[in-house]
Amino acid sequence: MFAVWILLAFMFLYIIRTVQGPTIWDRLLGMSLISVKVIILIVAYASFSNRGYLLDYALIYALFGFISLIFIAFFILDRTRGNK
Amino acid sequence: MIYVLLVFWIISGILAIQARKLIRIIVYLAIFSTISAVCFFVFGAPDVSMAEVAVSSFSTVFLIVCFEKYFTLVTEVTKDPPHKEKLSKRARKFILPACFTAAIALLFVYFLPDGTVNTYLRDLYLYRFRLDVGGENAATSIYLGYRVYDTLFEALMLLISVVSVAHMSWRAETDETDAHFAGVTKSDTVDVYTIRILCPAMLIFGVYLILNGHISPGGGFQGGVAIASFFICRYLIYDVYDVRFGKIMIFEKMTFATLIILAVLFVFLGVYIQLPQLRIPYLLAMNMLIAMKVAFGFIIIFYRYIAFERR
Amino acid sequence: MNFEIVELFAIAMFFISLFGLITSKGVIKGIISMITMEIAVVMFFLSIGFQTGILPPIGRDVGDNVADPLPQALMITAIIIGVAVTAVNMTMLIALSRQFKTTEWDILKKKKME
Amino acid sequence: MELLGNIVIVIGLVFMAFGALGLYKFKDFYLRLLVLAKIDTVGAITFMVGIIIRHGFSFFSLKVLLIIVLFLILNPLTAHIIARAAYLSIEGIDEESDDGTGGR
Amino acid sequence: MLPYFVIAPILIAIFLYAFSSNKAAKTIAILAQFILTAFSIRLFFQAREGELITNIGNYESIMGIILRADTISAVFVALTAISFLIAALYSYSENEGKLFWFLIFIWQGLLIGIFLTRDLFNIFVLVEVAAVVVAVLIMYNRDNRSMYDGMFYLMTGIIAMQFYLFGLGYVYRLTGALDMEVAAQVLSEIDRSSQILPYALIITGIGLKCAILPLFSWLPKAHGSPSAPTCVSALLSGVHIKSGIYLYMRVQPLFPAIDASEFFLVVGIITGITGFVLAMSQSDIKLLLAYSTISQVGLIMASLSISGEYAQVGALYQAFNHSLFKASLFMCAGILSKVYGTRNVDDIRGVIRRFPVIGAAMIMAILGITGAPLFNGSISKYFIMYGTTWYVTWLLMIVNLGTIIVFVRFSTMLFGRYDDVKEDSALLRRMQKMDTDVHRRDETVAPRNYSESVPKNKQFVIIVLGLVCLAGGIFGSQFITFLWGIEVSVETAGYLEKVAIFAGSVAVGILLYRYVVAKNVLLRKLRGIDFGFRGTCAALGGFFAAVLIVLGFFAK
Repeated sequence: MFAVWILLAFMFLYIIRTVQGPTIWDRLLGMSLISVKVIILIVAYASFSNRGYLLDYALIYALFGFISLIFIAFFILDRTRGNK
Repeated sequence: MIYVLLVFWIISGILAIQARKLIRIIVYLAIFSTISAVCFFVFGAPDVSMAEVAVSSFSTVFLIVCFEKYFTLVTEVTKDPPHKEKLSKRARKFILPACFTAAIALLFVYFLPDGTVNTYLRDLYLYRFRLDVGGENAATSIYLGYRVYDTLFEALMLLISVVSVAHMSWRAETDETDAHFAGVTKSDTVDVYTIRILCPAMLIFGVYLILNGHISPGGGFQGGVAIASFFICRYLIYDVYDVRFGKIMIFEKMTFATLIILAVLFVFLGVYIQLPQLRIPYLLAMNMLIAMKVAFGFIIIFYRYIAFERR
Repeated sequence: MNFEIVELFAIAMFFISLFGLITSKGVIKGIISMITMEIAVVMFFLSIGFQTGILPPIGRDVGDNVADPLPQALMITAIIIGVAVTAVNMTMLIALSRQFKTTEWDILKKKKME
Repeated sequence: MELLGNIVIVIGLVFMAFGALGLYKFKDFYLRLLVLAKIDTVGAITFMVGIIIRHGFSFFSLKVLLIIVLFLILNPLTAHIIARAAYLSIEGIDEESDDGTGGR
Repeated sequence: MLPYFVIAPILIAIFLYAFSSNKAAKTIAILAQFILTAFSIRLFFQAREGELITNIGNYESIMGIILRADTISAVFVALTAISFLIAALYSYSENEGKLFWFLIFIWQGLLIGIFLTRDLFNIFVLVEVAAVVVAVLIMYNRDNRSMYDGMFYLMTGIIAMQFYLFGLGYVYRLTGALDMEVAAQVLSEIDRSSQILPYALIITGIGLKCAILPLFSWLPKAHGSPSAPTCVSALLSGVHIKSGIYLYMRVQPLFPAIDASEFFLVVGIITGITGFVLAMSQSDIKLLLAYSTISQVGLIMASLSISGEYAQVGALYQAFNHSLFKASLFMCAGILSKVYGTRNVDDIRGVIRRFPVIGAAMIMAILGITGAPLFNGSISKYFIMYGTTWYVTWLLMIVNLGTIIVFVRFSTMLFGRYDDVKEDSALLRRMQKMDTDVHRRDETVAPRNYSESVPKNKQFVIIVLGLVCLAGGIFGSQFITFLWGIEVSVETAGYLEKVAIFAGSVAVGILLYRYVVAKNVLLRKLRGIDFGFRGTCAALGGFFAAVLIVLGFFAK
């Protein structure tokens, strides 16, 4: 259970980075880090409560978080190119 | 632990609402949805949490595609006034609404009703759901069994939204493939290769979610979104444009009609009482139909957005 | 007074969203606030009957501390409705910005009569 | 077994702590990206290996292993895409591009 | 049996969309409407003999969703079916695509669902879906103004339903039930202080759907949107707004400890007064009718809160009548605006001379809405005012006077001469405005001899509606007994008194219109009053707070 608190503390640090991050890429970085932490949190939770099916959730989270992230990245890339 | 998460949740919500730049809005909103999904998870609702994750990923995609169009369209924007304003003006703009909402919130809290929870229906459901509907997931058996009437309208909502998106958006009659939106070059970069590997994994995972919907978290909606995301990835890689809207839309309607007829036959007419051995197949079939419907719906919406305003 | 602390967070988020709606300059902020409002309501529903270490209503050996399955089933519906509405709203947003070249409420109000 | 697992988990947490430290210490964006690409991946994988050790050989561990594999693919890929996008974008990484605040 | 009333229209809609061509859709639609109407009238006769209850799936207790049809909901279902049949007949001559019919059928199914269901969450789902359907129908022609209107309608509606959902959560937590009757039983054992908040939340959501005072901004936009198909406007004012009133009626008994009738009496009367004042200031026919709907809704809300003997029945009958004459008036307005090429009340003259049939129908509808003797409005207003205190009577008479003034303005269209010179100039102006004109989609320039070629089906429909207004007046009390099974009778003396009052108020109304209203600059300025989106959101919060304060601190 101790690990969970530390993970939460990390999440807080990442949120600060996301908010103050000087560039948009820092924000994206923070977002992906948060999603990684969330997945680890869920794995830890599933481990503590000893329920295997909760891991499906971690899987789906990894996939969907990835999709939205790459979409944002492509989008910004495209926009900054288009403005040239 | 939950309280810390909830504080994060509120913080990210405030960030999402106050953010000025559109990309920041998207990022903050994604974080907001993520954290709320974790909160739902801790509340013991993995189904809702999964739906929220799926929805958040898709609304991120929608928002991005829409904002991209929005940039090119909006020309008239009132500039934000300079920062040094008179206090009275700022008060009118910000402090007054803030006080107003705060006052309402205080009134709300003052009148908070008794917190004791009446667990009558909960106990009834937990006691009966295996007998009546079958399956191991109580939420799914309510969703597809007891309250299937609601579920029909929810599927109808998606159908209507697809119809209205198709009606409200317009596109050129002949649209050829163009690689404008997806900034991916068609060269064999690492990311394209890897996504190509991941795509089938997504499909398999979606099918797994659908087939296991009645015994583990997940189900038709979540699996359908996973399958739809497979098509989005396909778009990202190949930039293909070969979606036949007319056929898919009619096919989607037919799926919905089948959904209704199945629900009517099985639940409304009470077949489930006489044929208990059909309960699990029914749940599976419903999950599959919902997944098909959702996947078609999201594919249409996505491609409509991409095609929207293309001339 | 007898209430749950979790509930207060949901109420706070609900009213923050309402604040966002009242101060929204244009359509986009309205849509964003609507999304957050929906999630706040979902959060409230799921907090009904919350206890620490609550388990999802799945499987056989669940014991006593089980989450209420009905709000979950309801909230899946509400979330899907939310995303459908968001999709419609986004379409309208683009249509508006195409026809009016702006999406600010004040300008829209003036322009719509033309 | 449980103790060993706990030790591995703590090692993973330490990795992640270094990552969080690096996120603030590094002044360059690409260095910060290192946190996501390497340190965090290693941290997460170590953490999950710890959980596998705690649980022993079971179906649960298999699923965690699947997640590890997914992580091994996804995390560097995300980092790669972000880095590539940041590098290719015209404004570069120094200043935030003007997204237009239009009519929120 | 009850769920099939909801599911059948939806299946028909899908069938139309998937298989039929645009042309065949019309015919199939009208056939299907006839069948649906027949079945819903049969349902009405069954419900008269006793309440029908369907427990979907026959699950134990309240685990499933329960539908019920008592006389009130059966009447509303029949009304919905008949209105949709009329609307379908009306738009037979217009070439709307099959998408239009698809949406219309789904809308009908959803409305019937709202009237039949007993489950609180089911109401939420149905209302949300209906909001999207209506928004799409408003924007059907996709021009500038209707885009804004539809967006406004959709967003405010959805936000209001979030309030409703929040209140629903509290109801569920307190009672452990979503079924209305069971929840009401459980709530009657819970002390009042816990019920105030859920009540306020739910009534805020429903209040926006009813368009009571601070929350009415969406209504003129939605109902008066110029380019929305006419039959959509007619159905919105005719049936859709009744779903809000119906929900209001159903929510009151849910909280037995709370008596908010005085609050809603005041709110309803203020709504009525504001509605007619704003309606007087409009010059657009559709907007005038839309604001008049607000006024009528205020009247109905107020009369639902009156503790008079027959006030409830009167309110129900008024709601029933309102859908008849308002649908008729909207259809007339649609025809006239198309024929004359303008929607300005001051530009349209001489309707009776040019189109006697339409003129006659309009006169009957106007007499109905103003409560003239022998017409249906008079009967319902008679029962509303039966046995109330004097000040309520006076306030209601003021509302009625306002309605009369509004429709004196409206009926100026009937008389006068519409000479060709004016027509030419109007046509010319229209042609100049072609780029921004709202009718650009469905017509180019109205042919000059359109006057002789108003489609037969439209004439038939509005004249039938007008005659029903007359019949509803002549056989008023029998009609009420037939519909709701309540024995009522009209006393001749009281009725004659009402007739005298009506004559007096007509005189006063005409005089007031001549000398005060007609050229009033102040009223012109009122025309632009509009809360806007932010204002509506703030009004939602304010209304919610007001309900809380009134119920929590003042009422006992």
